[in-house]
Amino acid sequence: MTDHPEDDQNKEPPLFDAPSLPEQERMVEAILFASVAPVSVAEMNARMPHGADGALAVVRLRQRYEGRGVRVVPVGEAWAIRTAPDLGYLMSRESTETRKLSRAAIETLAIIAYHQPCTRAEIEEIRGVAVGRGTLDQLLELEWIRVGRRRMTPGRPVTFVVTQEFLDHFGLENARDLPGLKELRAAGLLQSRPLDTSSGEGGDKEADQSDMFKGTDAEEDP
Amino acid sequence: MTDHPEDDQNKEPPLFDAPSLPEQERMVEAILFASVAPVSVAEMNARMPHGADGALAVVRLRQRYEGRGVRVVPVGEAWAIRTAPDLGYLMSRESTETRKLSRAAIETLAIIAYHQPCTRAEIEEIRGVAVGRGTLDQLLELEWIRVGRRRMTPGRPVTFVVTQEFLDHFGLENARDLPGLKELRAAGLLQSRPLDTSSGEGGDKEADQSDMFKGTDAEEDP
Amino acid sequence: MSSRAMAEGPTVSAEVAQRIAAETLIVDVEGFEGPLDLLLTLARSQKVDLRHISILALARQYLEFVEKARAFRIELAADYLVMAAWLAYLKSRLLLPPDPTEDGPSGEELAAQLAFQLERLEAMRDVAARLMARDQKGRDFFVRGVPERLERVRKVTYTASLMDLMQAYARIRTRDEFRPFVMDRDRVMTMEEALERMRGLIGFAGSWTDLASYMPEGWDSDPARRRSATASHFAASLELVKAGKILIRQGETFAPIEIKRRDD
Repeated sequence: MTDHPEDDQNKEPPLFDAPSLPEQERMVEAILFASVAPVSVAEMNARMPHGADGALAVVRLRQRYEGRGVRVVPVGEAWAIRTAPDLGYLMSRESTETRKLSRAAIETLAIIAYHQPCTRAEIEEIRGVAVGRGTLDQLLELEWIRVGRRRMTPGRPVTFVVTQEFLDHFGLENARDLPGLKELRAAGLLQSRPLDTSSGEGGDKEADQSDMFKGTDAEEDP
Repeated sequence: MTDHPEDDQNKEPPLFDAPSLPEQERMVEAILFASVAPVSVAEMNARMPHGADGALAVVRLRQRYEGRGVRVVPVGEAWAIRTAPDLGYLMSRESTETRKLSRAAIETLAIIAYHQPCTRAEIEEIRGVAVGRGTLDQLLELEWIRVGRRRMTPGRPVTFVVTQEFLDHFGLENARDLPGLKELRAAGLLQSRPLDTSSGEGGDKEADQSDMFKGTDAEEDP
Repeated sequence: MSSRAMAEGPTVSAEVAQRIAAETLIVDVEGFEGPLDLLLTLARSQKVDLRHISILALARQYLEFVEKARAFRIELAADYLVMAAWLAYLKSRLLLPPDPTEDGPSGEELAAQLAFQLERLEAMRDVAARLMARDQKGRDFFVRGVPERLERVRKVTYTASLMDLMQAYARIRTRDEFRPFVMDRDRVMTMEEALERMRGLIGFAGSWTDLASYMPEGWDSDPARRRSATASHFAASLELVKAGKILIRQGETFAPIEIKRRDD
């Protein structure tokens, strides 16, 4: 028996002689690697050439793998190769996916941006539908809105305001930079006007909007 | 070679520093052991902590496994662990019964491998007989060939190229390692025409030969 | 030039060997993968390097083979016959002095091309065999028996552009301007409201009274409100008539509608 497992002349042991121990270690290594289930020592011996000692070889192999990325571990009466427990995190891969904000979320965000500070009830009144808790949570999580002061009205509802993060993301210096309805219309974003005969009121409406809700919330103004 | 590569002062690297090289080697070891398909360096890097260099770690790992029962082998742009071929006899119960390929399929595969990218008409010209659809289907199903770019010639025929699975199956590092490729090229046998021995343009031949069929397909070259 | 020299003299024994070979070939003509395959097999019987093969002799071998196949009444596929015709032509080109008026490749060039094709086919067969003799995955070397599943952890980040934001706001405000389907509560009086009012007032209507006088205060100046109130009070009156509480009458078209308590 030799101490040089890699020496080629030892790979061809004389007929009927047991392979060298390093060679047996190689064999067990290959068997454990390729096997779909843990392998018992009996099975190793059955598969290796006559005279090989699987029990000894697998213990040596186990020592060789100590501290490595994979380990030779006993599983009941059998043996298997397993990933080192501290490297389990390598078996998952994070992928980030960028999705467009949902319609509900972007509308809610737009209302807060244009009307801040703004309570949930006010958002619902403007959107005409209930605002799901998830929608606000999502915007809070994105750090595009935050909770502002409570409104001094019955129930003291919380208000929402947009954040610096929001301004950075949308490239705005402050929320007042957002174009008003007139500008939106001029930009073609409000093309579909209804056939409203009372169009004379349009001008007033826009003026109202910029101040909407402000009356109840004077303390927010600087 | 130490059995405890991670036992050094680098075990607790500062935050955001790349892991030590021995630690990276362990990581690549775990990743390759866990995968049946070859893993690209890009994939390794994506899964390892920021700053890790999979390309370097895998080369070190390959050296570590030299002469062992399993080997770290390059497969195209990727890496895989495979059992040493001399131990194949131990794995009889793991071996999968491969469908016997027809002579036509084997020849067609060889022609695609040595002439890729290669059209069906070119395969037929070399074999002097029509290529049955089933032959190509069988090779496509085995994932040994795939459809490459269309040739920019009349009819824009599809070309076939060999795959990573082909390289993996036949233990080839890349398509340039095909047995006898150099000799065939030197003998002018990868061209569509015999070498013009009377013209004495010996110097140009080598350049011409690597371009079998390519003359009509300049845009295939990167 | 060597091909023509070699064409003259295959030895007798070689010729006999060829014949024997050809006869055994006929038996399994089905086994050939086309005429080029057959030619390659015949060429091998010349027992020379393919580079030095006699194309003339090969053409003769092939034509003999085709003749024999016919004699044995073996059906040959069309491409075998096409090849035979081409080889007969090639043979004549090789044997006759070149015709200077004829264009295209010379007989020698055609022969060289054929020899090249045979050599290339043989080369491909050779490397195909070498390829298949390599260690193969799943037969000689093996992959990991228990691969670990790679978990894909998907992290989602959301994004929106300023344009999205403005469009969303515009959408909400535009929706506001489309009010026709929304009931404007402060301009509408429902029949239930009118009925409620009239039930309380009807007790005082002992004589015929104009329905218009029942209009609530403040609902007569705004035309929209007046229309709504008139309609709801008229509908409420009809309900009360139906219930037998009041009488209703109108002198002529567009005359005032009058109501009176019904005293039974």
